[in-house]
Amino acid sequence: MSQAPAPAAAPTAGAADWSPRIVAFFCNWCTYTAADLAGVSRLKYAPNVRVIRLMCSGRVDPQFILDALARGADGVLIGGCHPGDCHYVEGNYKMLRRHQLLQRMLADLGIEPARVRLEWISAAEGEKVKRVVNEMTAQLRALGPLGLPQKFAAWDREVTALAREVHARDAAAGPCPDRAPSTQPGETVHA
Amino acid sequence: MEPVVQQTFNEGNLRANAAYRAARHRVTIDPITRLEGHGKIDIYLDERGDVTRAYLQVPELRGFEVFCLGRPAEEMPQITSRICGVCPTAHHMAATKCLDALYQVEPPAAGRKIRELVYNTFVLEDHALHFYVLGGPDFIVGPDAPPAERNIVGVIAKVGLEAGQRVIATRKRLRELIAYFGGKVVHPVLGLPGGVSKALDPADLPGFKELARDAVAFAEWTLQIFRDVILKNPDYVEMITSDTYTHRTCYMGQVDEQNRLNFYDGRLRVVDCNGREVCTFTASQYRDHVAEHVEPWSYMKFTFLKPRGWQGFVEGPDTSIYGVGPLARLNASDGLATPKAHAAWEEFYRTLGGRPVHHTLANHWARVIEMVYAAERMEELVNDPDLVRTDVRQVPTAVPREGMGVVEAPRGTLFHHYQTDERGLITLANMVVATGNNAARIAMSVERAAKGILQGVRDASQIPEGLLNRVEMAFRAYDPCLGCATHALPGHTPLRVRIYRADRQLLAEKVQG
Amino acid sequence: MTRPQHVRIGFYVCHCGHNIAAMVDCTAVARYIATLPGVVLSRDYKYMCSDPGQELIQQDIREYGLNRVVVASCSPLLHEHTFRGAVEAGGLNPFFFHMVNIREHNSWVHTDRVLATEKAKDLARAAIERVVHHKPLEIKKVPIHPDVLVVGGGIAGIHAAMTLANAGKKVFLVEREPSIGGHMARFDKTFPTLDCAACILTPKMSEVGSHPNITLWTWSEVVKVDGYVGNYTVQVKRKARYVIEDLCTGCQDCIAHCVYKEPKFDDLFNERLGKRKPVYIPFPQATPQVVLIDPEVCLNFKRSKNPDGTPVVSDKCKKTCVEACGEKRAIDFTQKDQVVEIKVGTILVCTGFKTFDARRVPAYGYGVYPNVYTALEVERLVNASGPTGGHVVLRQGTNPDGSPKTPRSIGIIHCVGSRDKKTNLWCSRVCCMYSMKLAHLLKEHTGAEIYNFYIDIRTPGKGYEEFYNKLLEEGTHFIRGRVGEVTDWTMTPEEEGKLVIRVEDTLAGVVRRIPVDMVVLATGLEPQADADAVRRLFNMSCGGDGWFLERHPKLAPVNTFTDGVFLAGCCQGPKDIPDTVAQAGAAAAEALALIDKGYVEQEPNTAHILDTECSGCKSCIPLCPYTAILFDETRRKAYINEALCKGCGTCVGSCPSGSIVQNLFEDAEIFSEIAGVLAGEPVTAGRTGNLTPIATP
Amino acid sequence: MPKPKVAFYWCASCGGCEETVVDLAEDILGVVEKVDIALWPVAMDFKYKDVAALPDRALFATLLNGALRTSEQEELAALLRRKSRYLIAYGACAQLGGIPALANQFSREQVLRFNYEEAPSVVNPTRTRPQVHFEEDGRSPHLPEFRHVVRALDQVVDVDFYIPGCPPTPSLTRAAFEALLSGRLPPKGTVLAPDVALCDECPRKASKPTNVAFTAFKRPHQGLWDAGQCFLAQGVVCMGPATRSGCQAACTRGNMPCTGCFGPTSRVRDQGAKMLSSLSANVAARDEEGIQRTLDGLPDPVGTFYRYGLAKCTLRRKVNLPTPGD
Repeated sequence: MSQAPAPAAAPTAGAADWSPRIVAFFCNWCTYTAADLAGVSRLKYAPNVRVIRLMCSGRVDPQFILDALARGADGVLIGGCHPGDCHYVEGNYKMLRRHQLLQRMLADLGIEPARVRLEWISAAEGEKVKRVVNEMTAQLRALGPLGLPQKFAAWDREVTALAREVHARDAAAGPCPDRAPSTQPGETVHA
Repeated sequence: MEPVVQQTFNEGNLRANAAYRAARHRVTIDPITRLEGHGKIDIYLDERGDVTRAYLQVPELRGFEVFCLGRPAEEMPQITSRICGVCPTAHHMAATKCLDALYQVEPPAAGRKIRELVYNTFVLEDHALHFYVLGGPDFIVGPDAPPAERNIVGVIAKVGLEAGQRVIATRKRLRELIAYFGGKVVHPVLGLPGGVSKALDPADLPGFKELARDAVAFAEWTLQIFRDVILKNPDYVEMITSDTYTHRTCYMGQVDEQNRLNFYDGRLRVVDCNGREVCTFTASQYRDHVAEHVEPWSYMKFTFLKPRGWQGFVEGPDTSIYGVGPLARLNASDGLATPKAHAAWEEFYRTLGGRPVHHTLANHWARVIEMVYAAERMEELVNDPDLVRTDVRQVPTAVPREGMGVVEAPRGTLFHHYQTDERGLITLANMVVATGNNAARIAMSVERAAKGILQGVRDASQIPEGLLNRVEMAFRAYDPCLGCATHALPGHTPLRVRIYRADRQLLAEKVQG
Repeated sequence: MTRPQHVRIGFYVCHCGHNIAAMVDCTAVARYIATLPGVVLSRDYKYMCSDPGQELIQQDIREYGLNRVVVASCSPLLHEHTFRGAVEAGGLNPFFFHMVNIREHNSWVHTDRVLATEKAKDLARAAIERVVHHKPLEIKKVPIHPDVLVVGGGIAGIHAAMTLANAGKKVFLVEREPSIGGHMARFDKTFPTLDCAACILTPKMSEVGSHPNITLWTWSEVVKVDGYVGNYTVQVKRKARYVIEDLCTGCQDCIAHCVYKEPKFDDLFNERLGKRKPVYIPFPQATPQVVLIDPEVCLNFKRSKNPDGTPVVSDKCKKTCVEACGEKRAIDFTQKDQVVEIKVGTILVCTGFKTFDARRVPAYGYGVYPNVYTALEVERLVNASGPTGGHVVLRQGTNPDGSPKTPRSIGIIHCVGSRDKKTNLWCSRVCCMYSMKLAHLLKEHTGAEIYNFYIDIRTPGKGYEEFYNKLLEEGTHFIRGRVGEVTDWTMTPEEEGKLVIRVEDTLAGVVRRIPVDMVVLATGLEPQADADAVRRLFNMSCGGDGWFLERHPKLAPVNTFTDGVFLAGCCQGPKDIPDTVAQAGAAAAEALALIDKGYVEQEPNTAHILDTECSGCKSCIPLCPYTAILFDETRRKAYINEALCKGCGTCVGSCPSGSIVQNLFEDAEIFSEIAGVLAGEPVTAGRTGNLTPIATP
Repeated sequence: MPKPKVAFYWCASCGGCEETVVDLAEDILGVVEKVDIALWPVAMDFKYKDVAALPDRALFATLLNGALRTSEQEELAALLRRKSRYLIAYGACAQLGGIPALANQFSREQVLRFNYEEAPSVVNPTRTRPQVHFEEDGRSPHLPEFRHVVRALDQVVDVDFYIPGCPPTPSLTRAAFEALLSGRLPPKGTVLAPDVALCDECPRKASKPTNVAFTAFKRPHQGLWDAGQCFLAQGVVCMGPATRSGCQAACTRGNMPCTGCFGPTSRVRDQGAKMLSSLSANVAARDEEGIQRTLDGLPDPVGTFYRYGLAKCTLRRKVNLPTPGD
């Protein structure tokens, strides 16, 4: 599973065929419904977004955002109800605060603010879904790939090289007993 | 025992023997052990088999100064204590004093005295650690004793189990005092600009008073052990005073108004190899007096007296190389502020022929004398009425810009220096640490020791175990903390000693795992 | 990726006729998903929501021993229920199902078939990853409180309240004006039948007032709504009338004996065309028949207010009214606003509309020329119980005998504040009809020449077109064109003393100047000024135009996004009386359906706290808007009252030690969904932050 | 009967973990009685080559502390992994990268340049830098190469168990030894500490109200803190709620807030993200300016939320730093 990335997928390959990937977290009541409305109204927008439905933007755990980036998303879009309109009264305010602190931290970790976007989109604003997705897609295309999986692999080349050496040496030093130590509870380790 | 395991052990021995035979022509010797941190020494011989050059190399870099950038200054006492887990309290205090200067705030009496109490307690237990666990075994057990015995267990065997338990028990209680104020003994958290985080509950004072009494007794008892085991053994005395372990360099130490040693506060005093005062300065002036030199073959920087300039690894009245640590501190001071310790100080110079003493191994003795001083200072402090006052901290109001802080770490003078923006976020951090201050002298000691011990070496089998341990002793006498020395570099690498023949063939190698 | 042995997933991708298949290669998606671990069968089918489609799922569950089902089709908001049902019918727990939206979120919004197909694969893969972690869940049933709150006492509220009350439900009808009746009570006649509004409304009003099942609270406002469908707690502010309702008989002696001999304060019910006294009853048929006192003008109150804005009794007045009331002792100057709390299960919002403020179109001179009127003013003018007793007389100008002048010529301008980029885009739907109604009534009252200025005449309704024809026959003039301006700047002698309407007659293709005595502005309908506050109060949404948003324009026209809250009447959009009444009936029926079912099924997506894992840090407690999270002081741990939890998951996303779990949205489920949508990238080491070990023992 | 062999080893660490082992005090003798210490550089002389020569898995357990940044460290880790039945990441550095992993926010070049050229105390007109290879009349001492990235142990080799803390407490260490020696072992990958957050054992727990909403975050030096009250209730950031317990709340007992050295619970993937989420969600302000003003009290989010865990945070490192081979 530690296979190196295909050179084409390297972050530097800003080739024309590259197109940003956006993971979106939409709240069930406003933004997800707005996206449905955009569909019903047959509005056309960029196919770069993958929507994950949550009940409320307040459920969006910063872990999800980081995880999406780490797994290859070039940007993350969070959609919630307008301030004051939250189906759950206040969830969107919680997300607003998280987003502002997260932005501060991501800046210190070298991630451009445009990559994590929070938008208030009410159930009636199918148009806005279209606008925001298209805008963000264009912005990310301008920024280029984030490509964290490739970066991780590149960082780890310095150790994977050593790994091969070690494996070779281990092999030379003769067979080595199977790895995973069995850890059934109650097992006594020595008589 | 399961036959499988039995069998694997047997295989192990077989392999070990095979490996040993294979390595005959290229003897591999024990790792250099028992010093905090890592380094390596390359020793080069000439045709006659004598030492031409020895390199002490420290191959690490952790980058504290850089990754402290942007951190809130008040976190520095906790972050920089991670430079060294053996002397965390030293870095913690240096950083805390640095914050006082940064925020231009004076701790209230109680705050200052709690800091000093914690600090002296720390110096005492740290010296004890070195004397009984790290450096001491060489003397107490004997440099030629089998390696398996040259350790705390061996020490206990020699001085007796009760004694051993006393050492352990006392250190434990001392460390409990640190934990009481600092939350933790390794990486304490008490230090804040303008004082300490926690006050002393008067109810707990009696316990500490008792501890201080016992500490003094413990220190004197340790001094007695030193006298009995070492001073009564002519071989040791001869070894200590032998030319092999002697360098005529300058010495630096922190002193009070009467030029008496003080670990926590005061001004720095430098004397030359004839004991003449070269200069005195405060923390804020450190840049005018000390500077760091870079050698291409080590990641550790070599500190020297700036006004004299870097002149290479040379001794004598004009050398810019200076030593720090117990011996240097005694040399740099005109006496000690507490009676028992001062008596021991006088005994020390009486025995070794007056100030300054240049014998590296005398560090061990000096260390024990400092234990007595630290213990006595503890006792003074626990009996100080200020100690139980509740106002332990003054909240800073000034806008921070720059500050320097210095303490005498167990291994020697330790400088911290920060600059911040108006929010108190670090824009510059610089640390000059004890072992860095000692680096040049250590390098010389190692080379000198090598030259003194390795003569006419033809093949590695002529390098007996004990002799090489003595090379280590030159090293270990400083109790060098390469963890500190290399705070700038990431982590440890093994300390190796390699000995090369004139034809640059590797003759012997010591590896510290 | 390996799956636990026991997981057997069935995957179905729906063509939805061409809706999906045209933009997504469904067979390709099915073929791809079939290759994923844990998937035992993968089909594409024309209409999954059809009976055969659902049958298919049930058969497969039995035949292939499926224990997970994923359907990729339309929005879960539309058909999740359907498929959960099918899964359950197949013998599985309905929550071993997950739905993928590849229509609204994909085929309908994209134009590149290849990319749309890729997206469909990503979304489907995510669902496959996710459904593995699904757990069987129980649907919770929560009993419904049978009482109903109806907000707004216009015709919509009145009709809904009556329907419910007649069905035996207890109804609280809250109206903020002193009387129910709303706009309809101010109309004279109703189109197209021309039967008098009062005659049809008044009986209903008094029925409401006397109905045993209806608690009527006028001069009252809803100030707070808590709880959830079936269990709402509502606070109603009952504003001080300074008259004790139960004691007032409506004899109105107090009004007669008020120290003010003559009415001298603007009568709002009559659009300020008439005057009233400080103690008054809004209009003769007002329900309840209870007077009230206006502290702003009553002499017994100081002009200065208490800090909290409540009026201060001055006792300066002789209080002839109190004398007149005598033994009844109904008048109470010390009365204060009071807040009453009630519990109801469902809420009907019938808060109505406001009419467009004609001043916003300065060119028409309303507020500048006294003889420019709004339609509502005219309704009062022509009304027998109106300020002029039904005589249509002008504000300005007198006959030679000094009596107020009656108009000889009248211009009615349509679409004022409707169908206009500068004001409101929508058609207010009633203006054409009421304009013609007024045209008819005015002609009847005055015999004047009537000119209608219209853009289009819209008569969609039973008998409406016929009414239009009738007016044409009556000789009312219809001029097609948006009026440019109304001015008193005259150019010819016959224009003297008249208002001139300048308009481009788009049929004749000429600009015309038409001098008239009276101008009537057919003002459109607008959302109430406080619609936004009301919407928040009841947790509803507004469309961009400000009207309350129904859950679905066709399939759920009276539902809102909040279960148990329904809409009726013009608060949802402009409509005429028949439509309003019909909608009110519909809303009442929806509420009845809920109540008679007796319980609501709640999505089991509530959160619970892992008891042993909770550290009791209390970080989650202030985050819950429903105070569903409580702290057990003895065990020093937090716990969630699942009856109160509405499943937003905010506490879950915030628990610093990850010790709160939300059903249907567990961390593991969402993380796997994230992994799923992104698994298209080449798999690389360390993407989870962990590197493959280089050495193993 | 031979005792099980145990090895202690350190990589990029400060030695504090070793101190803890020494701090087992009299128990250290107990440990020495129960096991053979095959390798313990800080306290005992032993032949490194013995370890190399041991058969695979002959070492019963190795406690390895410190983060990894050099090839030597990685090789040694690999060797000890191979030789050990159980490899235990001992302490915050080995488990999470620890304080040294804060360097993952900066480039290798920044470190070298400051250290040998820009530091105010350095006098280095020739801009000399330590060389990996250096020649002096035929003598060529060489230095090892450094990695660009600081890593936790399990980012380099397979790890069986973790003992958390900076440093771990003696009691946790003792408990771990007892578990090991008795063979009563939890599943592989377990962190050998309670799986509940710190508040559970914090003496200030009861003092926290249930309605804490932050109007401002105060830094530890900016006020005097009630030694009895929850730090969060006093507006001071405390990582306790997002941090494993097991230290008996040492820092709060020292009247300073927790900084998170025990790492997250088993249910959390990213300690920093979770604490960030909890803190910010509880900010009182609702308007952007108000929120920003409150957040100004957290000037260093990375250092606050990933003080010990940057190597193991989801992003691992400042993502736009030069990579090896760039």
